[in-house]
Amino acid sequence: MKTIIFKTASSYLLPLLLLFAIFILLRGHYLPGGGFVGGLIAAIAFVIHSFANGIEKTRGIIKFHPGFLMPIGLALALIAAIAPLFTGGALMTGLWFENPVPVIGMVGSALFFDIGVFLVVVGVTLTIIFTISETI
Amino acid sequence: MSNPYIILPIISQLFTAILLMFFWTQKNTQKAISVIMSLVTLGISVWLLTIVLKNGIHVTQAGSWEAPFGITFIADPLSSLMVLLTSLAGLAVSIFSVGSVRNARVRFGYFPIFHFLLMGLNGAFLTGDIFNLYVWFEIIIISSFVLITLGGEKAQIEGSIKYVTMNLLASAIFLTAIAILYGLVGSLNMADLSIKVANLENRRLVNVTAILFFVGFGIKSAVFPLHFWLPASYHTPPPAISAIFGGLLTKVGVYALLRVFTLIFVPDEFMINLISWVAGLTILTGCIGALIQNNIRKVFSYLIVGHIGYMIAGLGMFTEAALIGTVFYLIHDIIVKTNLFMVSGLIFKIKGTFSMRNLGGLYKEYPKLSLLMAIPIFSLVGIPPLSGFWAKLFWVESGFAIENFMLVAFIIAGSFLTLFVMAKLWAEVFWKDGDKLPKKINVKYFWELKPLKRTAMVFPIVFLSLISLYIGLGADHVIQLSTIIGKQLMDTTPYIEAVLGPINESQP
Amino acid sequence: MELLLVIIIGLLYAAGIYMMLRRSLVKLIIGLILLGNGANLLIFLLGRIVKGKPPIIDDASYVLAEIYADPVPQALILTAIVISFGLQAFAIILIKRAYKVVKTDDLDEMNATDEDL
Amino acid sequence: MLLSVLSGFLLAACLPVIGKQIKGNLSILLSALPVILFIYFLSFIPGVANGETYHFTYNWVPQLGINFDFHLDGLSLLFTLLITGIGSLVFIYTSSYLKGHVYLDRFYGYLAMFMSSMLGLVLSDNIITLFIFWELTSISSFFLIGFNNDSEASRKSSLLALGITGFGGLFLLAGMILLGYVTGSYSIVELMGQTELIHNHPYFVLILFLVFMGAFTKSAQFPFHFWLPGAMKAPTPVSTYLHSATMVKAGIYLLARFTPVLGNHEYWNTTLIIIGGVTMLYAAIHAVFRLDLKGILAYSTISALGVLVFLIGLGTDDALLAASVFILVHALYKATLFLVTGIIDHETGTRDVSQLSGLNKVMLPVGIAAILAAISNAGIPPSFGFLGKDLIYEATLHYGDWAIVLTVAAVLTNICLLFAGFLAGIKPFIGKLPQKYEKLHLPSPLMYIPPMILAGLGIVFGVLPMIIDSPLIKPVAAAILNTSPDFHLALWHGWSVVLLLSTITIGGGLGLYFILKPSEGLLAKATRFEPISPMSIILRCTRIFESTAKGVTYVLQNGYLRYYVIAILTFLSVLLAYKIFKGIDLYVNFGKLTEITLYEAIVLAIMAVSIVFTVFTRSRLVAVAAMGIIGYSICLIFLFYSAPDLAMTQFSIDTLTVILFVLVLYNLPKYLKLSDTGSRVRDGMLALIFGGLISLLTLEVLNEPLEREISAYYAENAYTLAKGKNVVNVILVDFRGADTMVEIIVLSIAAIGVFSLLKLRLKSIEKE
Repeated sequence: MKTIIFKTASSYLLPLLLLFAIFILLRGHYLPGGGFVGGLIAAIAFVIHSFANGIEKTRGIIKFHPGFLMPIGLALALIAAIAPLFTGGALMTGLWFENPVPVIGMVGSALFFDIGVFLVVVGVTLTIIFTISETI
Repeated sequence: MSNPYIILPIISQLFTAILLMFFWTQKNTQKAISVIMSLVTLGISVWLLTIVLKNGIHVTQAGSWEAPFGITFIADPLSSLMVLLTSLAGLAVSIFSVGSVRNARVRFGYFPIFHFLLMGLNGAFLTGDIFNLYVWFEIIIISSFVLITLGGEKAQIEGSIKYVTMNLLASAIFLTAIAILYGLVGSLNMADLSIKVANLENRRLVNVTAILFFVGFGIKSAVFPLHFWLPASYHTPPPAISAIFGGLLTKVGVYALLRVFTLIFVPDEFMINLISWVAGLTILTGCIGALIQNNIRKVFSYLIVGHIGYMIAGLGMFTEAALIGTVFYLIHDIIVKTNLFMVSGLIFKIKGTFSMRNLGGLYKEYPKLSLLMAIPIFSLVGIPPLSGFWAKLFWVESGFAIENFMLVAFIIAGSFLTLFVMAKLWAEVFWKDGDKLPKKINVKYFWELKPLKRTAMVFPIVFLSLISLYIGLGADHVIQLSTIIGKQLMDTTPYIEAVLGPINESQP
Repeated sequence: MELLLVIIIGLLYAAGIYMMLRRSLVKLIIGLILLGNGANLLIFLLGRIVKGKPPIIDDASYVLAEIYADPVPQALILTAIVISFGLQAFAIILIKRAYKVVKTDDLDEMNATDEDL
Repeated sequence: MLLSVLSGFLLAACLPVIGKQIKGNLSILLSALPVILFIYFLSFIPGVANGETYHFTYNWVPQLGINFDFHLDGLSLLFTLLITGIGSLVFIYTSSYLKGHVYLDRFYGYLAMFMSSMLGLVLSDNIITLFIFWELTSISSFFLIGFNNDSEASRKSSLLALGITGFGGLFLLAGMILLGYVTGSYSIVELMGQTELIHNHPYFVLILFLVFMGAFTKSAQFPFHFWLPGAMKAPTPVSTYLHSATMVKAGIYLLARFTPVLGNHEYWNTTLIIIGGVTMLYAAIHAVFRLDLKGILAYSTISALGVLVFLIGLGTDDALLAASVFILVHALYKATLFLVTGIIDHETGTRDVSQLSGLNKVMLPVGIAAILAAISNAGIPPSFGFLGKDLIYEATLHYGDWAIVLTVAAVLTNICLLFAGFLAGIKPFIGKLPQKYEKLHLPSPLMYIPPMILAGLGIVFGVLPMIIDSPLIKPVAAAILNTSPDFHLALWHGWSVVLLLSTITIGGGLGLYFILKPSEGLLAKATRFEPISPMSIILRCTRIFESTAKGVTYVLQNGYLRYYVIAILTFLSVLLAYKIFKGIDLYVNFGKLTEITLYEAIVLAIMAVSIVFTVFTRSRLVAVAAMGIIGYSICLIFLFYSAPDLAMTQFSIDTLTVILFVLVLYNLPKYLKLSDTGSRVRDGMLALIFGGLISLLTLEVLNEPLEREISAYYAENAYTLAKGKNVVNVILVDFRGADTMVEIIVLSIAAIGVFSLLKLRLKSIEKE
């Protein structure tokens, strides 16, 4: 499998797929998609890369253990969720910016929450897959 | 009354867990964070129970979507009490873990998962939405899976396979029940369900759904004949983990049963009979199982089953007094069972074994510790006036009042067996001459530990023992609290009104 | 169509249960997965199925058109699927670990915790 | 008052801390507590003699009406005096008896705890509090019997004693609660006013049964008597205090206390007469055959308890008066004999009567005490025992039709008791002193003064009955009878049948004493009946129970996961089937169904085939692949029926699951054909039944109309309020965002779990 073509293709594929994943994440509020599916696609991007180039290379790109994406994502989601508490609102009450942002549409706490989901999903999937591949 | 801060017990545990994940490799920092944050959560829980008792039921609607459209979190006396008990047990076990959990386990996420588990428990108690309850249950399940297998020993794996299978089966049944419930009434909010289910005409379907819920929660709370996973698995993980499992996990099932069968499905005659028989047989299987065990943790595991039977019996009688008894017992049981599993851990540290045959001489070697450990042991038996005693008054009286002699007989038999089992355990473990018993090698014994670790193991036992003494001797306060809760379990109108606003009387 | 789905759901439950009762740990896990799939389909079906009307508000309007698929069961299933993925992933790894420790996937060889008295 | 009752607990609680300091000679200081209490209770005598009663209330659990209500009348007073009086002597005695024992402090702790419990028991007016103290006496007794905890026999006996008394205690609890339920009050004083109501209540028999079970087990009545001889494994002070003078009388106290409430009823009297009668005869005869001093005393104690139950059962004024006197008589002489036995054991190292004789020559004061006690026990004038015996005969003789039978039983019992008393109190001291004991010397006065005091009182009360007549005995009888009786104790009643009976008793007993010599052979003959004794029968039952328990637990907890699953599913299926088929009205509303298109039918067919494949294939990989196809088919169904998000998710999850499976199954061996056809068929049936039930259920739910209030709200507000157009996604991140929050946490935990499951390896020192 580890042909040169596949290797080259995958190194181009990685940024492309990541972009696509982010696109899916951002449009989720309007069309099918969202943080979860987006995260999975991003994870699959890395997985394909690792199949082509070996796990060591892929880990080299990510620089840190993918597991750390989990607490970061969780923290982000948690902050988005409890932000309203500081103003006396209920948990997860939507907080919105006044004006829509191009491409994404309305930006609010729900989006940050979805980004948190995205990060967690990437972290989880990569942790599981990498750990298994390492211990085979 | 609305109060967005009632979810703080969940948030603080979640925050702790996330924080701990950031300190993945620093084991000492993790220990410090865990203990400190457990204290903080305890403070929050005390605050929560106080305001709930003072100002009535507190509610918050997540996302500010009014019920039944969003997810409701509700702190009524029962759920705030459960949160408080979780925090108490959590603090104790957190400290105990500092002393007893091996560094290898700490390095692989013991503390974060532990706090996730506590978060799941708090969530399950505070939620007012049936699907959200399912989700919290899944948190509890997955974190308990991880904890029970953490270390990956043979016994752990074998025990956990049973544990995992049964719990996943329970989840599937629970999910099926939710599917049917949604298919019938199109709602998920428990207060809303309470009204809608009561208005359903097809009672047979309601009954069937109730059975599915009963079995789903029944597996989790380990009632006969759904309990088999518990004795197969609870004695396998490290003692600190058994302690939190033994104290809290099955009680979530009991809590769910109490909640669902008082709020949504008010038991009819068929359900009452079913619950009563299940309760009676649970008491019996648990207690006779405990009678013949040799491993002290297995003894305690079987007693968990037996004593779950008591609590379900209270539900089966379905009178206010019986429910008061159940709530009282729930308080007692969480504290004492957690404590007992920690005691077993301490015994293991001292002697290097859990086997009664190979234990002995503790009373001679550690008289003061033995007296300390006697408190939970005899509290569990319910030697009056220790904490296990009071609930029986309520049940026995209710049993006579509704002429359910069978349950009275089962409760009495269960008490007797428990008494005998614990006395035997005392005689074997504490009294028997320990000089001639085989010594284990390759174990780090209690007296070899650093003083800090030893304190960390003994202090939580003292802490919980004091609480159980208080429950027993200061029974008046606890009974007052249980009475408030028991009344609200029988009359759910305040709960429903707190969530949905005043109910229009003219509606059926 | 509902009728066929009802049968398929029954089949999924039955197959799940049957697999759970086998002696192989792998089959046990597959059984649990099938059971989970059955439960998801059940939620889907009991939320009443509607063809070709996804609950997505089209660009021009502000609310959903009259007949649309119930979004609530879909959200529930989505959550359930993801959660069961977590649990399944863990269970699958458990097979691996169990095989490493016990050297078999025969469940009958894993009774020690009930036997020692 | 509360302090006086609880002081023992306080002392016991302090002892672990200060115990080490007072272990030596200072331990006698602890006796101050019972002495002070004794004096305190003595101060009540004048008042009680005047017919006053004292009431003290301290709130504890007012919610339940359970408080420390202490009620002091004649009966309680007698018992408190016995408890503190004999308690003082036992405390003093112990300081010498167990001198230098490593665990002396613990021993005092238990004793103090016991004393408090016993005081609480006899003073409580509240029946639940009474029960609480009742159980505490059982527990302290457990610790005291097991005091020599290195010995297995001692541990077994304490378990047995706790088992029997604890068993009875729970019955008592039920009885007390039932009484409270029937009358609405937990106060004994109030219960006395409701005798009528209780007697006529349908639960009356049940109440009687429950209360009797409590009393009989505690007071060692036939057939529950056998724990008491075993309890003699305890150090002698314990036997003296608990198992002759006070605790075993708790049952008697209970019966006496409840006589005005439950008594005076045919069932009450008959049961008590029969049980008491059987016990007194049975145990008296047993006592004759014992060799061990403590064994003799244990059986004679059981017999004496039988006498008391018997007297309470007779229930006449005479009988109750006799009971009141006999409680005191028995406590005095039996405690003496036990203390003496302790001394003998302590000095000679044996308790075998056949080995002992002539000890008078080396320990005269002890001998005097013993002989006086034996005289009192025998009822030889002018001892207090004579008075007691007279009253007993008086009572039986005046009991209507059955007088003769009852009197004969009483005489026979007394003959045996007399014999036993002589054996224990006189035999060791007279005759020839064996050579090996010549070097013995008198123990510390702390040990021989207490029995001398008790024995002396036994004579003093006999000669001068007026000392205790109206101050003590009369109020007791008044309390039991609930009226004020009119009588006077006197040593000499003139020539009468009673006197004749006394003479016969004494003569018979002496005759027996001279004919029957205790020996191993005799004991052996008696033990031949052991297998049919209640003890063996009950113990055999418990063994059978235990092996059944073992069997049942083995069968239930058999270690085979699939049987557990089968149990659960069978349970569920039976319940579901019962409910579904009860009044079945299955129908399908075809009008509401959506139509089937070809491609859907194909998808479903593929799915069905894959299911079958997954189940029956012999290769793991095929099974996993087929499972994957099932997942993709579901994905298509979601797509057809307007759930694109679901389809996407299902697709990616399914792929990931399959990948995981393949990675894991990589190096696993092939499936084995592990189960036989029979179990396959059984499992298949169960699975199909369960699946079928779910299908039926689904069909029926589909017929119900569905309310869509909630989805309608979402449809309306998803964009206007939550600013999103994909309603499912809006639900996920906003309406029901909390679910999603939890969901990602589940994933994270699972990932951590996978990580640690695969990476964590414990070193051997870390395995626990």
